[in-house]
Amino acid sequence: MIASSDDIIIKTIARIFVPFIQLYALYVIMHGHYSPGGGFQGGVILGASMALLLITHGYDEVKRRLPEGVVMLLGSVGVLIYAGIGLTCLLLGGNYLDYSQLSVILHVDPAHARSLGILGVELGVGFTVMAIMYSIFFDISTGGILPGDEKRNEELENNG
Amino acid sequence: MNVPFDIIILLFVVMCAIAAITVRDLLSAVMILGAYSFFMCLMWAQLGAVDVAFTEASVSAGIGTILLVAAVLKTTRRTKD
Amino acid sequence: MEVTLFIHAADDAFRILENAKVQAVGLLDTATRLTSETRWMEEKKVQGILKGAQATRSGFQNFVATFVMLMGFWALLSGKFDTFHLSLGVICSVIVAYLSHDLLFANVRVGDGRVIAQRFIRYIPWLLYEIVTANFYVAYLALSPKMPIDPQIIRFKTKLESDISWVTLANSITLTPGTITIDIADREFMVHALDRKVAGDLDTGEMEDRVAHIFMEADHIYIQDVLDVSRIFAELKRGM
Amino acid sequence: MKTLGLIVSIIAGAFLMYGTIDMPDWGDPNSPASIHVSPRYITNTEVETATPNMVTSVLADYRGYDTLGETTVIFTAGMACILLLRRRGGVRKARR
Amino acid sequence: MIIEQAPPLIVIIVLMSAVATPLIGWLRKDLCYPWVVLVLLASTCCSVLVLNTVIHEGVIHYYMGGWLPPWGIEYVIDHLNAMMLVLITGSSLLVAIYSKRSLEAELPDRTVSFYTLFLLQVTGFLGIVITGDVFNLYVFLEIASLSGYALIATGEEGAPFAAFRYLILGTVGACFYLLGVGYLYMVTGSLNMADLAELLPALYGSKVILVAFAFFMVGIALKMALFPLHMWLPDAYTKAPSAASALIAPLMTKVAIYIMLRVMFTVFRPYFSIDLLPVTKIMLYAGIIAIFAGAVMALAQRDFKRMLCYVVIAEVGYMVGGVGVANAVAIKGAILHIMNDVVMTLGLFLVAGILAYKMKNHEITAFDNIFKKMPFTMAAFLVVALSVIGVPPTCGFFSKWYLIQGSVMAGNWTFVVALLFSSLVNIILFFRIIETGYYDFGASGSGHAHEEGSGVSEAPLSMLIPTIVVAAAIILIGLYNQSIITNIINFAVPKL
Amino acid sequence: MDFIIAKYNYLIYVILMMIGFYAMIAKNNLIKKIIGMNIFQTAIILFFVSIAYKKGGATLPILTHADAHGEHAIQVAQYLNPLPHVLMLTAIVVSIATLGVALAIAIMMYRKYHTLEEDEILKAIK
Repeated sequence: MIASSDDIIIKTIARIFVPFIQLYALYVIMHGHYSPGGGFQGGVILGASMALLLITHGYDEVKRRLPEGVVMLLGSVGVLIYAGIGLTCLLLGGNYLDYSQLSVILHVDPAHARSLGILGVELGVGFTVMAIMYSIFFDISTGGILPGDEKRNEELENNG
Repeated sequence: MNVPFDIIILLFVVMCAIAAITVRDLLSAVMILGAYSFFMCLMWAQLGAVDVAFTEASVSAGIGTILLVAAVLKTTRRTKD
Repeated sequence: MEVTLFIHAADDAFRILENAKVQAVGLLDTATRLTSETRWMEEKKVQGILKGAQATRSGFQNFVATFVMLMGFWALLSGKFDTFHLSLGVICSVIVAYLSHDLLFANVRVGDGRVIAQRFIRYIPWLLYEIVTANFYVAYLALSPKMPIDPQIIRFKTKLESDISWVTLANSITLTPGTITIDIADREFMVHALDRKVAGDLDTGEMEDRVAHIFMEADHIYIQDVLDVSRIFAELKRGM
Repeated sequence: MKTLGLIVSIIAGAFLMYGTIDMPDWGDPNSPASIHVSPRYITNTEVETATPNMVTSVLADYRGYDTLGETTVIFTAGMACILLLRRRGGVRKARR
Repeated sequence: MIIEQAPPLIVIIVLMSAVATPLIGWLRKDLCYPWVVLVLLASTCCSVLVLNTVIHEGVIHYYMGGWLPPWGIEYVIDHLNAMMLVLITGSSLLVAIYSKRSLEAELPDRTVSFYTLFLLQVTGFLGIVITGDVFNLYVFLEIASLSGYALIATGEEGAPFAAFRYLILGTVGACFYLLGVGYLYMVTGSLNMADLAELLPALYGSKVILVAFAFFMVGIALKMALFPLHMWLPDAYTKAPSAASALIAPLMTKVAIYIMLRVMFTVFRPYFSIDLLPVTKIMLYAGIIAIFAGAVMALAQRDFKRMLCYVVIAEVGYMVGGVGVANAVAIKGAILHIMNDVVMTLGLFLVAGILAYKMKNHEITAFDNIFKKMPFTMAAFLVVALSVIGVPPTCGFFSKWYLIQGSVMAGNWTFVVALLFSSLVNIILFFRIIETGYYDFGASGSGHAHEEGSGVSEAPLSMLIPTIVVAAAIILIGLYNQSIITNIINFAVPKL
Repeated sequence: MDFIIAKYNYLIYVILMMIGFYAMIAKNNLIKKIIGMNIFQTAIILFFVSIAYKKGGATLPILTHADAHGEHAIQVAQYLNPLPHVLMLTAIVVSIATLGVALAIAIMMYRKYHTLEEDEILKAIK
């Protein structure tokens, strides 16, 4: 599963489509205010694009763009962005997640502060969902054993 | 809303659900589940829940099916029921 | 009398000849000038192609090209052109371009993007025409009472060079009713065809030539021809 | 197990069917669900949050805390997969 | 400001640090443990602060995002919540302190992700308890359940299967709960508990409400392992790693009972749950059956941890039956028993974890001569056992006393018999262990086990201290039970 | 009959729920159980989405004009009820998270026992 695919057609099509899929995912995240979509859907699409790359081009190609550590970092940072925005509101004197308090630092009226707060929150959701979706797919498709650890893999297969 | 179209989708959904749990090959069952999710997502788009339909299309019909396929390929296609 | 008449006639003839010569030389001059311009352009192009054949784009060029393309896609999707959304688009495009700038233009050479795009657009109507005719033929096969189909698998080695042209050819074959590309392995196409005629159409290699033309893989022959013609003209002029 | 499953699911289904008798008609614009809480979301989303898509404004603002929980659910699932399946650290430790 | 903002901080501190734990583990693996302890300490301080505020100033309302209740999500912290918050943060702090050594023995390579899920589990419990919104409760219920499945699946041989079975049944439970929420939303249009309580009385005749209530109850019963639906519990808790079972076993079932109390007495009025439907009758008999079944099955077990699991099932029967008796005294007893049971079960599983850590085995027959080898652990165990049996100075006695008093007042002699029977069985259960542990059977019994256990000495300090703190807490709660009842429990009992 | 026509969505959801529930309890194969779980959760989502529906020309829950007052004031009946949609987004997320954890546990078991059948695993444990 983790070895790159041999099929030249799938490989090339994936190569051409992945950047557009990624941009579309980001578009979905950013335009959740006006059209269907939002952080969650965009994050899933972004994670799916990385999964597509993993299937077609193999682990090394993906690792070059998105090392494991960065995946985990993004996953954590996404939730921290969300909770952190809430905490900022709390520190600015409002209740938790009361984005209208952000108007003090953003210099806009409360309604627009809420809108921007929603955008920030969606970004956080997008990061987390993207990282975690990719990570879950990676774990399930490889059984959690990285390509460098094939020896261990064999041991597991043999010993059960 | 168009009632007959609705009923057709609902029937497809039920058929897919029954097929998904009765087919004796896990890979086919998983694929049928993907089709089920897709019909469900059409149904919701029909009901006006575009956000939910979009999410379902990307999550259950997309990532969910991929995860199930990956798991089936990682384990086995054989099943007794 | 006759002599003077003859001389006059000869004079006239010479003058006409002279005029003709002047005109011919003028014509040749123009032709040469035009050719030399073309030649300059063609030489430029040849140089570009020859250089491009050796050097693919640098990472940064790829990045910029990807960015421009993605930005266009963003504008198409978004439809909002206020500063806020445009800056969001720029940021997103930069991120995506950074992440995958080596994907989109992996094997494309310098300087031929525009030509490829033009030729690709010109290729589409032809492909559509082929699809429609093949459609009718397959419909005839399917509807005729005896069903005279003769399924067969044909293999052929392709002369195409890059993966993108393989994929274009494979997908064009698959799009055309009656034929399906099963596999590409080691430059060998494996195609399933519905009957002998369809397979024969494929064997003429027209589609392959056209695909090769799109991706400028037959261009070296064509350029050679142009260069030859301009050389002949130049020699002609020197001879005058 | 098969008969038990059949019996239990039929009981649950019959009970749910019984519940549908008293439900408001399907798609009634004046059913309680559409007149109690949601009207505020529809009328005030533009004024209060400057976001025309109500689903987004409710998701991320009015009920933003739910969405924080939702993101945490996803995070939990990812960490669970890592805890259960990933084995890299173990290899290093085992070799030492 | 810190007092006003303490309610969300209880949850948010734990949540944010749970998410940050992988980052810290990335920097340095051994920083995780002090980090987790520190975080839970902070959260415990906040929850004690909140409890104090609630006792002195009454119910706290906190509006998430500044939106007023029916539209936004509201935290409502009354006496019951505040008590549960302190119990959850306190016991998870103790388990966190305790977890270091047992984790090193059981899962040496996976501490970072284990601690992340540990904190997420605590987040889930806290979020369930603190919220005043039925759907928000579902979200946090899922956080708690998912992390619970993962923590359980890391255990010994057979743990993944137990976790899978738990996952299937737990998902059924959560889905039933969600269906109940859907039915209530359909006829009222609201998700806020207080608002629902306002709107529902007009609809008490409706079949939709009846179905919703039934699905709530069945879903929650699945989560709390009420007797016929307990199949997942024994395997799951036996096979989980000891730190995980010490966290989940005391809290999961009690949090489910908390949800049941909320649904029965806050979302629905006591009038509906007690007078209109025969729910409490069913609950009373379910509780009695659970007590009998749990006690009998506990007797049949040879494995110490597994026996404790059946004791937990019997204890669930106490509380459900106590609510089922449906008078103020019995419900007071049930709520007090939630508190006592958290502490007692925590103590039992901590001891079980220490024994597993030292003996690598939890068969009862292996515990020969253990009193001599581990005097402090077994002293703590003795206190906990006495409390489970219900001997006066310990806290277990008082809740049982209220339960018996309540059922005598209601004339429910079967429940009294069940309680007494359970106490009797508990005496047999625990004295069997104490007997095995006190005398040296090694010479005549299995010499092999004796050889193995001979190197056993007292548990390490990081495991011993939490256990002794729990034992002390049992006695303290027993001594101060009157002030706890007057200050907290009396306000937590719904007005019937 | 009127009853069925007025509420056929609800009836279909009950049928789907029964199918999923049956698969979760009665099926022997772990992946089949997971599939049943997915169907069950989807059925509940269908139920919630059906609650949100309003007959009589209600459109998507996205504002097309922004006037709060005057003749173009926002009519509540014009837009679908957004709240159940929001809840169901969360429920979908929960379902995918549960799916991931369930698959991870199933793969763990396959690694140990080389089978996905419940009875065979039980035999192997004992």
